[in-house]
Amino acid sequence: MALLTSIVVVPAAAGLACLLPLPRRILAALNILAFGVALALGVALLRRVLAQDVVTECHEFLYADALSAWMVLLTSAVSLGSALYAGRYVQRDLDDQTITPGRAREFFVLTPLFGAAMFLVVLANNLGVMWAAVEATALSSVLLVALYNRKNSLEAAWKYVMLGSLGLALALLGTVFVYAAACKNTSEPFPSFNWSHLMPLAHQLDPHLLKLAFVLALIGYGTKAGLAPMHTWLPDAHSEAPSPTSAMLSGASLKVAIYALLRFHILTAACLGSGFSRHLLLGFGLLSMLLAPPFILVQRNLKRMLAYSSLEHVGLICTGVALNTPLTIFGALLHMGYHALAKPVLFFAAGNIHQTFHSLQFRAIGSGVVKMLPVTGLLMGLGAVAAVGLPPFGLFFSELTVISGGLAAGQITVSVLILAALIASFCGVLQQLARILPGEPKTGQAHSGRPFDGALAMVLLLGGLLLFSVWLPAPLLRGIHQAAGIIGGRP
Amino acid sequence: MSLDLPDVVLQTVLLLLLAPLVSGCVKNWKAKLQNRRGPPVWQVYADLLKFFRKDVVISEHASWVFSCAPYVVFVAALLAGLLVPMATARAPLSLFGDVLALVGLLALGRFFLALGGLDPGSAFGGMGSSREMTIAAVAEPALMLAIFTVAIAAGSTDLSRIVQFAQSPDWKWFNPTHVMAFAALFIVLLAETGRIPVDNPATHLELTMIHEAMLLEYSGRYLALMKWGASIKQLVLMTLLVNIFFPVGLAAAGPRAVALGVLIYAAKLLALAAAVVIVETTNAKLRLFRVPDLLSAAFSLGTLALLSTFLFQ
Amino acid sequence: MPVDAILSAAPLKFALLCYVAGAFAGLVFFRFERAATLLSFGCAALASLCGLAVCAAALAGGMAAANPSFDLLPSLVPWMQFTVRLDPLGAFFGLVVSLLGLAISVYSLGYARGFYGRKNVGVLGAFFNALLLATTLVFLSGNAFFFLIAWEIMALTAYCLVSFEHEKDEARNAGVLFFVMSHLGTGCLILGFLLLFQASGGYGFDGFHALGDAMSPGKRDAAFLLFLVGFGVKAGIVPLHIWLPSAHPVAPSNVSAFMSGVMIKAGIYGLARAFFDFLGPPPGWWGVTVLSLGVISAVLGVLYALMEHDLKRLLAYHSIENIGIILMGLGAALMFLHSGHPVLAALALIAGLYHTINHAVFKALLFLGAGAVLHATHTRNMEEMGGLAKRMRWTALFFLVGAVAISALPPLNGFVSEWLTYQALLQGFGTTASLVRIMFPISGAMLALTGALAAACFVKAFGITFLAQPRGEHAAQAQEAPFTMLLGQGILTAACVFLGLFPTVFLKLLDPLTQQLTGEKLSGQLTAANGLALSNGALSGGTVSMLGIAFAGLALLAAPLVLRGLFAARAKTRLAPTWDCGQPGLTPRMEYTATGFSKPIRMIFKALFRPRREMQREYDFSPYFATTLRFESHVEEVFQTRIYRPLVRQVLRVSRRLRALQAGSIQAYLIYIFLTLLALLIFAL
Amino acid sequence: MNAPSVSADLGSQLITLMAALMLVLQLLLVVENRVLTGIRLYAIQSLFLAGIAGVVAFFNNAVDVYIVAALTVLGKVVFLPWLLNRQVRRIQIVQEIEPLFNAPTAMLVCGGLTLLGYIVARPFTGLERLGNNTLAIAITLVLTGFFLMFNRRKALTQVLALLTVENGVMLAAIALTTYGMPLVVEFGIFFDVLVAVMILGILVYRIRESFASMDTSKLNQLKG
Repeated sequence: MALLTSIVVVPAAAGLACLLPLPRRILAALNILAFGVALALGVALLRRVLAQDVVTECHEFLYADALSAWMVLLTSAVSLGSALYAGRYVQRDLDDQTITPGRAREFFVLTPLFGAAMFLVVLANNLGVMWAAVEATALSSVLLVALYNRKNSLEAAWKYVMLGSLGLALALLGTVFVYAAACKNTSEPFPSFNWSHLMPLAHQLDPHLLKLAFVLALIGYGTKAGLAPMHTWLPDAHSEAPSPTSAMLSGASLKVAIYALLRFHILTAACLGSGFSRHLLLGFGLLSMLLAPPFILVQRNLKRMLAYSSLEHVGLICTGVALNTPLTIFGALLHMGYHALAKPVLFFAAGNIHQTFHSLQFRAIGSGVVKMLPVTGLLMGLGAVAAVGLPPFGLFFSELTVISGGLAAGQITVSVLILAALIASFCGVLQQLARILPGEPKTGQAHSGRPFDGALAMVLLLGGLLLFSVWLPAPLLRGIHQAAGIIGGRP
Repeated sequence: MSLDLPDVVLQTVLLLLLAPLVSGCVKNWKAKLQNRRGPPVWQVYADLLKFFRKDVVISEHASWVFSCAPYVVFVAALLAGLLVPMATARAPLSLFGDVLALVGLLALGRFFLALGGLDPGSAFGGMGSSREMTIAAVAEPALMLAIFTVAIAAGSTDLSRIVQFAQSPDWKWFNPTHVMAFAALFIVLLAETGRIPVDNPATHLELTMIHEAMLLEYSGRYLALMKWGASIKQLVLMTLLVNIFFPVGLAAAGPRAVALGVLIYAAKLLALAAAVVIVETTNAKLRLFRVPDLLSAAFSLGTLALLSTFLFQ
Repeated sequence: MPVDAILSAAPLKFALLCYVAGAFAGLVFFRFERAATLLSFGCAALASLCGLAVCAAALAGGMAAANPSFDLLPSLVPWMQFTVRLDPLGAFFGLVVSLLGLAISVYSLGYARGFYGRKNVGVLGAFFNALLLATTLVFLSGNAFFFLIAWEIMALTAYCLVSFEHEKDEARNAGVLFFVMSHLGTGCLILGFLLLFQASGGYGFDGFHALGDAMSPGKRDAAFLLFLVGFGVKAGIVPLHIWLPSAHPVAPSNVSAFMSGVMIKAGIYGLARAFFDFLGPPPGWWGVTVLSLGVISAVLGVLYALMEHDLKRLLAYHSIENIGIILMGLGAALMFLHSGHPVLAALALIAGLYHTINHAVFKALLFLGAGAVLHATHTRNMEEMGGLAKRMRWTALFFLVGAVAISALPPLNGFVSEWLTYQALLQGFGTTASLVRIMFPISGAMLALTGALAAACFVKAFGITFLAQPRGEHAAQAQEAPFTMLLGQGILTAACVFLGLFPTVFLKLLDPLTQQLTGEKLSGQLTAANGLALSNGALSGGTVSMLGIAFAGLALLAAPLVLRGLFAARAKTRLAPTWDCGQPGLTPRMEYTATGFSKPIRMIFKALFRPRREMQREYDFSPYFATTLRFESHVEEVFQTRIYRPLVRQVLRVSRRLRALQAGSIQAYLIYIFLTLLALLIFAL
Repeated sequence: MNAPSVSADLGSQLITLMAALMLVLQLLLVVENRVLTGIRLYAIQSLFLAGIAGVVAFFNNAVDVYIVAALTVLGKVVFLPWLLNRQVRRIQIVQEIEPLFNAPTAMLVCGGLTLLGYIVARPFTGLERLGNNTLAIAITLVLTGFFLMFNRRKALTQVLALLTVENGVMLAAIALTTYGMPLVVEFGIFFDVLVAVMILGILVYRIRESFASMDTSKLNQLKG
């Protein structure tokens, strides 16, 4: 069975099927179905990868190792959550006449395509194809960001696509450099540009070219991953996109870009030793972590705050990888997963709040969200508890793993900085959410009357997070360890 | 160590009887020094008896605390008295408490005295309680420091042991440590017993009284207990002072020795009372907010005393 | 006696399960208020009872007893284990938690009724159980990871409970402040534990024992400071205390009682655990630091308490004071360990820990009393209270017992532990020849100051609240609290009396603890006169017997009674108005106020308080005949106004400056990337 | 090496010439204020790129590269300029407004960037493969394209700048490797660029509708 192919094809097909004149419920169901299948296939892929180490398909066009499998799993989980949430969300926007039916269809078409592009990124064997797929994720999501067609969303989309495309142009240059390095070692006219062929040759590649390639890829994919200072599009796009899209952007797309970056990191490390790329990653990761808290602290917009929190987490993941000990890489990968489950919940809750209060400004929302929207408020509270890294949720654990790994590696300063940044962003998020969640609602605001909108998706994600926080199934744990081994260069 | 019941009874009686006498003497001598005739020395006994016989008028706003307070004040003072060696070198209840317990018991009495002052809801009572507690608070560290100085020298907080140590040849009379500690304790004594320059026991002027303000609503036997308790407390503190710093003539055992001891003790006590009288007549009452200055001087003396144990050992 | 049965893991697991069950019961039955109250607090009471038995048995069994140790959950990854372990130190604090848990749960059965129809009682019960569970696990966890998890959950649930009445801004802000401070502390703890982890290679507490020897001095000192700050925040050491007086009062009173009684003790637990168990023989300055901090906390805590007229805030500040007193014990113990006097160290440690349980008991008692008052008068402002002694007799009595105990007056428990502290300090003078020894008596004098100020404060607290005429309408119509609330207070009152009168019995339980931490067993030396009296452990030291004093006091009561019988047999008692200076109509407005009561102290310490007063007078023809008079008086909280507020302002200012980076211009964003690109290209050359 | 060395030399010269012309066009673009002229300049630049690809294909007999050249002509010389032209007519913009840096400064900056391009490319130039010496120009194109992007404020000019960056990357691909990228990658890139420009066009249109302006400096509502 063509496992990898179906992971990419199923959502793509679902997206194209949504172009057909079907009722909206069917469209939503198709979305859910597509990502549900993808998730199931992801689980199957994990098993396969654990058994065979590497799975390839279509003449090695598609390639999956443990790292890819892990990415597939979390991308599909986030997407499934988004799809579950999206049905009611879009319906309500239609009821409020915030969007037109045509735009609703656009949403249901583009979302699975966006997902398919992400799957292609993590499954592509050819680095050039991977680049093209990353570009495809940007292009498929930009119209989603602009879905509301308001001034702000257009502005956000414009910045997203301009900065993203520019970044990706640089990443392409980086990709070209890698290819050039590959060409240098052989006299074949078209040497293979496949990951599976490049890796064994890595140590023979021209270090100078790879250095340049990594720098360019770092800026390029780093822009897409939202590393500071290339992150500037991130709060705009995350805050203006429809909430399901925000969730996918933050929960999956950022990590997919990191994945692309990681592939370059692995290659560079295999060629040059880990020092060069590691230090760069460390610098950018720390900068992202340290830059986020001040913005959270004085933020005025709920979803922008969540976006900055994502910046913080992306920084942590990069730092974890950059610390380059098995423990920190494991922690970083785990953190990717936990964050992928936690952040969408917050975006979904923010979506409900947006639809009820018609604003995301803290001041406009006012206090007392828990009283007006008890379910949403409660779940948001729990999600926030998870996202700021408090137990019993796993982010506490993964953050601690990264920090302790850093300390064990003798990087005391780095560990202290990570901790300081995390605490600062905790303070920010707490202070901001304490302004809106508890308290007495402003008078004159109508009750939504739809307390359970989107609750299923949120409960599923949070439940999953809680479950995996206290219990990691052995295969999953092994998968993550294997993936960490791939990144750390110890197969 | 064991309890000696006769000792306990003896000292209780001594405390009960001697306390009004000391108060009476102070009053009488003070009047004499001011060229007045003054009440007779026995007047205090007569007052107490009279109060006991009188009917009690209780404020209608007061609660049970008001009626309990006099008993607590009285018993606490009496109990504190039993922890101090008076005529003999051994306090009858020294097993039950050391000097810290003594301070604690006095504080307990003060606590209830202040509550009793607050209970009727009169502004005077509140004012008195407030000032009493304030002054006690600033007096307390000086008191403790002075006590620590002697306790450290004796290696114990047990009063009997402290006194016995003072009788031993190791004791140096004019050791600067002791002089300064004595001075500190003397100031504290003035504050704690409501003497000029801290409080004027003779006044009933609203704005200056402290101790009397708290007793304003008390009458009859309650007033008697309060006053008696106050004079016992005064006696206890004076005893503490004379026996720690002038441990001469403390009896060892035997009725004759005890009788002699009582006499010497009374003489020392009266000497100290005379000193108090002299201070009272030669000084004016301080403004309330100048009192802390006086007490901080006592605290400094206590600190110096401690430092000098360090310097002159 | 099946001590072994109690000491097996089963009862402990049962207790923990009960908490979980209580939490779930509260959530499941949240629509049925009575059922939720009964089930959740009932479960909590049962669990606490069970925990009490287990911890007491473990302490009585001593070091030798096979204390239970088990993994609560299977571990996620090898280095994180959920080890529950009942060692003497943990058991002692477990005892505190369980004792208070029992009393407070019983109390809550009645107290929760005040929320019916207004707030969700089920949620309150659930969080309460969760808090109890987390706190218990903090004391019983045997692994740093697990400890931190329990620690954070404790903070989280406490935050939810502080913000329970989140309709009030005050509660929300206090909650945030609490959580932020707590989290800062946790950050320090994480680093501290990681330093230990680095040295030992594992996270188990067993591996941390006396680890200090294996660490470099720099790291050891760093760990000391990190733990001091981390645990100090939770304990409320000045100047890390600012969250405490705002968080404790706004929580429901049963929660305040628990927070003040137990939760801040988690900080003490941590300090004791870190300093005596983990970090090994201390350098001299550790003890000096801790002792000084203790003195500062004690004095400043009580001074600020005196300025309060919010009953619960007043109590909260007293918690800071008492934490200071406990720290004096711990600090002295550290100094003794440094100078090589383990026996004295044990004495000082006992003093600190005894004060820990004492403070837990009487502070919880006072908070419960305050809760009952709040329940009856719907205000925390003492200026609107008064006259409650007549209307709430039992509550008044219990509160009075608590007040006497906290003021360290004989014959109750507060005096006993302060006596032990004094003794430790006094004996410390001889342990060293350096000038450092002057610290001991000075600390003692400061302790005396603290005690006297505390007494003043509680004269005010009790006097203004319970005595004289009611100052407000609610106070005039106050009713006695329901039975369960009284029972809860009664349990703690009994504990106060027991701990006061029978310290020698209780001290035996501390033996395994001092043996664990200092290697000395002391209770034998601390008893004299067949266990009737408490001795300071030295051959010639002083003794004190609360039992003796109590009995002697009762016996001496005969004297006034006899006198009364002799002379006053025929005297009558009659009621009359209070003396009103001949101007009829004494009203409550003429009574002394709480603010007035503490004014002399405000003036004496005005350098600290910086009091401000504003008076506005409106008059028609002469200023001496004012028609209205407005008077305001403020006291400055130095730490808040001088340290924390400027700090926060600075942080926010910097953050706002940074916002300019994200100014919305795509050109600027492109330039950021461009410059980064140039920099990296040059870097990669 | 399939081709004889004399013709290879010729090819190399041709490629260098065309690359240099691309750079000249780029510099013209930097100082050009009229959008329509800009589009034309881009078309010519792309034509040179296609020419370079054609030369490489010719001298190496590589069919794949011919396809790349053809695609470039179709897409970048014909289709994209047409698309952009249509956009310009639809939203009626003629002139770019004042750039961030004025022309002399811009030229100075571009000179600096060219220098940087040469420095970065130096370790890789002078290799035996055809067109390798154009790498410096490719990098310069990328950098100046980038500079152009933030120097201008009209959305369409920014798109144009992005496209020149893209040209630079493609030139680098040819410069660094014998035959450019594998065909599948080329296709991927080609279609991505096409779709990107179309989407950008949609956005530009919508922005024009909402903001009544194409000035991106007015897109600054999202702050902080």
